[in-house]
Amino acid sequence: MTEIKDAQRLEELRRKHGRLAPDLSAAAEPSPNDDVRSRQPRFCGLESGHRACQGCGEALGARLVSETAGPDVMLSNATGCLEVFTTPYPQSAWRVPFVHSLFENAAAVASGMEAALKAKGKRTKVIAQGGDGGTYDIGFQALSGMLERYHNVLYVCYDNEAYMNTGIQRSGSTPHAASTTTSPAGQERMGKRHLKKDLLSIIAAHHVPYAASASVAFPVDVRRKVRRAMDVEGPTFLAIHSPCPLGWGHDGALTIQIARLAVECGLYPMVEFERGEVVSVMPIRDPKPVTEYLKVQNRYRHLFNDKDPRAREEREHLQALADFNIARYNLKGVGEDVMDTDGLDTVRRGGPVQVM
Amino acid sequence: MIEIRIHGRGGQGNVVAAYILAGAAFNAGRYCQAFPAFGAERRGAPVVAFVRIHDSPIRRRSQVRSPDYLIVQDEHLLHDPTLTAGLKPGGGCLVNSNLSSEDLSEMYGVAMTALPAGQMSMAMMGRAVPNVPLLSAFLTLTELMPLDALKKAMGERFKGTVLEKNILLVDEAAQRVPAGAWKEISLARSA
Amino acid sequence: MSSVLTRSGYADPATSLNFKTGSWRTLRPVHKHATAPCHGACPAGEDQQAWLAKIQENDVRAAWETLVNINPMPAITGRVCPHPCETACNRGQLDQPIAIHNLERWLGDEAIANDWPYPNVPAIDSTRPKVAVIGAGPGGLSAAYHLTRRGYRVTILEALTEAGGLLKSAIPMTRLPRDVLDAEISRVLEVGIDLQLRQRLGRDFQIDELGDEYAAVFLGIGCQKSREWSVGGAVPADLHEGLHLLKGWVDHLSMPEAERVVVHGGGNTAVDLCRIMKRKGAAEVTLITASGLPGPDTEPDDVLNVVPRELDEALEEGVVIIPHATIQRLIMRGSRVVGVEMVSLKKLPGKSGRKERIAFEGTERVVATDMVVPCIGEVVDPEGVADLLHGGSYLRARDPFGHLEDHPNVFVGGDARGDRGTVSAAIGDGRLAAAAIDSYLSDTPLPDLTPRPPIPYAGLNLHYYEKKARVPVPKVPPERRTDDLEIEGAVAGAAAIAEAHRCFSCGNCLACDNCWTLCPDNAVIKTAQLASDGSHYLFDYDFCKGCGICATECPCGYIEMIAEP
Amino acid sequence: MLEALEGSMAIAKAVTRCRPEVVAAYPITPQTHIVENISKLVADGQLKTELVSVESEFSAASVVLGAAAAGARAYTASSSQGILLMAEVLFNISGMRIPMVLTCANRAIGAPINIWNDQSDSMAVRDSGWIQIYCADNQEAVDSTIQAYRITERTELPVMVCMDGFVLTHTYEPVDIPDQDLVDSYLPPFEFKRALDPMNPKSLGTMVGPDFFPEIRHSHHQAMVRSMSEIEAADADWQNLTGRQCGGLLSVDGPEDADLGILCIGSAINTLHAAREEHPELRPAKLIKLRCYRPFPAAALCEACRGLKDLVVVERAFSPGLGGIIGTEVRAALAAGDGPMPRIVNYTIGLGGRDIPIELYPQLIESLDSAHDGAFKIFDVELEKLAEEDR
Repeated sequence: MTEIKDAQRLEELRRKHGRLAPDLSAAAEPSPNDDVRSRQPRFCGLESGHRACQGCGEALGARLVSETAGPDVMLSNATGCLEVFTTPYPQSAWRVPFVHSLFENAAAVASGMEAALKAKGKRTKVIAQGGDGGTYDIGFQALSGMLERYHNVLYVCYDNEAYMNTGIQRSGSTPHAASTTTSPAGQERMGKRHLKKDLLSIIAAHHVPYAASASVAFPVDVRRKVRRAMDVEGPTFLAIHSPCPLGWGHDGALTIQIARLAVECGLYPMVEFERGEVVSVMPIRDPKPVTEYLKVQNRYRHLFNDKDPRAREEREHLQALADFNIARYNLKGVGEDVMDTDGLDTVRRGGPVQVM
Repeated sequence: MIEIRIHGRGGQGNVVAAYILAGAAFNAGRYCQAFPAFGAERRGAPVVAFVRIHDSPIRRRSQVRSPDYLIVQDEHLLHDPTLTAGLKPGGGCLVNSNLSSEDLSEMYGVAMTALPAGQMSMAMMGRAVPNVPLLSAFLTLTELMPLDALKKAMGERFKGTVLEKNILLVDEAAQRVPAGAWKEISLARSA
Repeated sequence: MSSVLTRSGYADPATSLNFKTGSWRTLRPVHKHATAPCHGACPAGEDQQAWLAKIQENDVRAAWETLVNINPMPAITGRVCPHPCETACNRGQLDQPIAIHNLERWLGDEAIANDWPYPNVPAIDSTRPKVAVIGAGPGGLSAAYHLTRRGYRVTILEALTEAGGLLKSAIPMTRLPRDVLDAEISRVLEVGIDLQLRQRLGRDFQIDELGDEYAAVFLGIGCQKSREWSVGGAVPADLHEGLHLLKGWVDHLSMPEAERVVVHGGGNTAVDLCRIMKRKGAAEVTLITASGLPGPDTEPDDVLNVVPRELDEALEEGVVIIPHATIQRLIMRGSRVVGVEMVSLKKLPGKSGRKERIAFEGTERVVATDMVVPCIGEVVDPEGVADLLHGGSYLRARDPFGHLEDHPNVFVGGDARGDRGTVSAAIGDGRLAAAAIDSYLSDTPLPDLTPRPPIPYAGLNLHYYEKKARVPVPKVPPERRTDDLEIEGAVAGAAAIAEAHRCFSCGNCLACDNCWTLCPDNAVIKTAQLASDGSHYLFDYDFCKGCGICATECPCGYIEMIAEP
Repeated sequence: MLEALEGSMAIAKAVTRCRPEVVAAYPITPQTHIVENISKLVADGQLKTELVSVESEFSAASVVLGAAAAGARAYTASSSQGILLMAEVLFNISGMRIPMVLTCANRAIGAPINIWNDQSDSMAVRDSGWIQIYCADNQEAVDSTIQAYRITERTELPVMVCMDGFVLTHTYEPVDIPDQDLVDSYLPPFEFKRALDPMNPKSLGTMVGPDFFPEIRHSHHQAMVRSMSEIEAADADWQNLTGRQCGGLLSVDGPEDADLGILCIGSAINTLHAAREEHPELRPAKLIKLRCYRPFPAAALCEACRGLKDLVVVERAFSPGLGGIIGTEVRAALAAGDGPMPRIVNYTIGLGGRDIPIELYPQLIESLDSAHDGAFKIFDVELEKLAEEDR
């Protein structure tokens, strides 16, 4: 009975939201594409007209998440680029209910939303989302509390590995040796001295039903993981590696390529945890040397100074970290697999190869 | 207005004693107020609670500096001479002690009524929680209100055998002190 | 100003659509339909990528219709074409090329089996001009077909007793079974072509006479006269010319017997002949050719102009091929040849810049033989066209459309041009000539033949393709090959569709959704129908910021970033 | 029906009557008993609510923010450092105009750490945009809590009900917990028009730039100013229903013709009351109980002070380097009014839980003999305890 009601409700939502921009003022000119927009064969959670940089990985990640999870969801969003570029008053790019409160409380606000929905007997899913600053660092406590209290919330971290909203400052997620404005490379220092926090393992240690890493380079995989998390009645966590062209120093057109390289070299392992145990990884068919990933980003430019012996040492260090990930999670693929790094993004006429 | 100060140690049920006494007064149709001398004290540390009983609503919220009565749950606390300092002239002081009232009064130079409340509690409950016998003795001495009001207040807080044994303690303690011995004081103060 | 503020500044959904981020753009993505290598290489002008796409969509009939909009005879070309498309196929650089040739054949066979009518054929309109097509070979048939589709009334004048030309007279059944050939030709004729047989140009009619009835003439007369062949003036008394031998074989299975045969030449006729001679019992069959064998060190224009698989089969069957060589001298015993002296040579750039054949002194050697067969090609039979030959061997057209100097209403195509060599090229000529005739008769401009830019292998994004082995093509093993059993089998059904899915869709939209999926700005719109540029996707320039992700991640190189106008 | 209850339990029961859908709980002395009691009521099945036991006050405030944004009636409570840890969220809640009620069990703020009562905590967030109501006794705390839901849901301004830590929270005294039916008739179910809803997906908490920010702030201020009538109406309606009232924005008690006023917030007003009774020999004084501190009822205050020669403002917090907070604001309000200015003397007393004894009252009155207009001091300071240089 509930399922029927939910299905009706979803149908109603889709009809109601249509795909048309609301014409709020007489002055607003309807876009010539509006009628086509209204027939897009996917739910649109995050609309055009948001103000993300060209080639923003986070915008793409959020679009994928909201369109996969929506429309029967509500969002709690941490302060950060995503919030700033999607909701500059009087506009919002969202087609799902959205609340932004503060930098460090997205998970706690989501907890409250979920409690309210539970009290009201509604089944709308709550998604909390934030960047790595709001997740790894300042919002970590609230996130940990949310997981421990077992709220039925999907927390999505768009991991672009620094405080990008404030202008590229290092965070707990910034990788070793990356140069940021607060871990700049210079005569004395080779970028960030510390390691990237292994947040996923910490999340997994909360014994939550599902925690995974994903990457915007593999949208099919992102959607699958979002669906997986949405199916769980309880706390789930998804980190989505989302390149920042500005912060990483690369052309916006290369966002996907760079995200893919991060996975292919082993520096960003794609792992799924259930109840604290690794249940699945995305095998790397043909691991790439980390230098292929590093050399296309300005944040690692200092690692390619031939005159500096430290540069080579740091490159080797990063390679060792990638190798460590590959060994730790057993990422090296055995043969060809439709779910490996090469198989997953295979395209065919009529859309990507769907894997479940 | 009658003002009572209860001294004890953390863990002896000092605040509970104050609340029960106030509750008893409320049950007897009086206005009441009870509060601890708020502290962060841990088990064993000296603590204080206050009770006010009156026939009309009580507005003041200051601590009781000059009590009409003192209830002392542990005679060793009497080593601090300031404990009895504020007691109104002619006020009553009830102490949990195995000594006789006379010996105790002589020892501290202040008229006191002794009750082996801890011992009684230990015998009855297996635990030295002197507050209930002391409250019973206090009400017996002052005849401020019937013991049933106390028993009712206890019923709001305790259940089962704990309640039954405490009620037995009330009755037992009432036998141990002279009924109405402090009635004059309370009548005077209530006026 | 009216009040606009919401309490505490909440915003309504999707109001960002009022903020047109398109103004941020300095580069804009556009769809750029580049020429797929297969298309660029096809002498018939087919766009294989286009019909492979239809197969990928599981619409086999639409695939065939797309194909026959260009080439009406896929069952034939799918058997006889040397398929330069496959040689050019970008996929060959990843694993192996798509089996385009076999898929084309499959489409043709499916159409015959299901009797699919040719698309876009108008009813005959008696008010439209008439066009005469001389010769019912592949070029003539193609011209007639395309002219009919353009609404003209077409009459083919054929010298022989049946249509087909060289297809029928010179291609062995092992390559092209007669039932397939007949079925496809008759289906082509059924679009409304008037075929008049036994009408030989020069004997039964003259071109000049046609002007009374026909508004234009297409000459698809082929090369019916063997080229003169002699080495140092010596001509063996029993000299057999290759094409002549082949026609005899195809017509009545006759072939002179010989123990050791040397064939001189470098085309399909030569290879066909070698194989037939070998099968008929010749112990040694040697092909001496000036061209090279296919291989990494052989330049494309130096490769033997033979269907690659035919070459492979010939080698399988024991034909010896001596590349980069020519016959320098015949060794005669009386009027009979007993051996040849050959010498190595290579085509190298000469003083004029054009490639010249250079023989290398000191490489001479002698091969004993019973019979020498020249297969060095044929020339136009001047009968009836002497005026047009201007003393040359061929009807030299001045452009791909087949225009002849001084004869505005006469067009030529196919082998008669002298610069063609395949059935597919003749079919292509027929189509282009039909366009030119239409242009001439309707006084409209000629179609623009400027090719779209090609898409190189490097223009693709290979992340999105998986390696996948080419479909195996069934083949009769050499020991079981006969005179009339078709050697190559069919690739059909699910295997064919799977093979078509290997197509990269070079330079054209694969409808893979990548641009739609990966646009951070939701500025790619997916449409239900193909948009005007042949894609299912539109760029919403109101919102596209021009980041270029779609262009980078388009697997097919179909999206290009250009400067914002 | 009157019953004798500890203040914290009385609040827990009052909250229960309001049928909150979500309660966020985090312990801090002296607020802990409230959430303990609520938890017990939930455990015993007497309160049906989503009780979220969070990991910090920061999350407590965030949880109720999220819950109320999602349309739930929400409640939380805290004290002292907890209020400060919440501060960022408090501004956020009011800025988003999200209705909810929070009990502040007033306590001092460290360092030095001190768990006892004063009002430094709620005073520290006086500019957070919340309505602040101070309670003189536990009955007022109960009644104000119920009224607070009515006020917040009508004004879309969050309400902080402030009650002195320990002094009220831990005091056992008779209170009337109104019947459920009565509260239901007073407090209709909560319907938040801007609630997060997939059927009408608004975006809350947008980024507002210079083009609109001042206007949004203005509307917040206007809402606060206008909420005064709602606060008064809530109390008046309550009186109609229960016969009790809490004193609206402020209340005055004392002889009509007294030209001395003593203004105070919180529970100390009652001790002053008892002291005045105890000392009839002293100069007659009007006691002005400021119940509603935010919005600041300037007009009512001017009216209350009409005819006063002297006004003593007694408060339990101060602003180092300035002096009294309420005193400063009262002076400003009276200065802006149309009446003659009384002499205003401003005392902070009872910091960090220091007892306010009856005996202080005569000293207070006597101090007026020598105090000059505008004088401020921590009245009960014992300077001899300080080193010379720190006095």
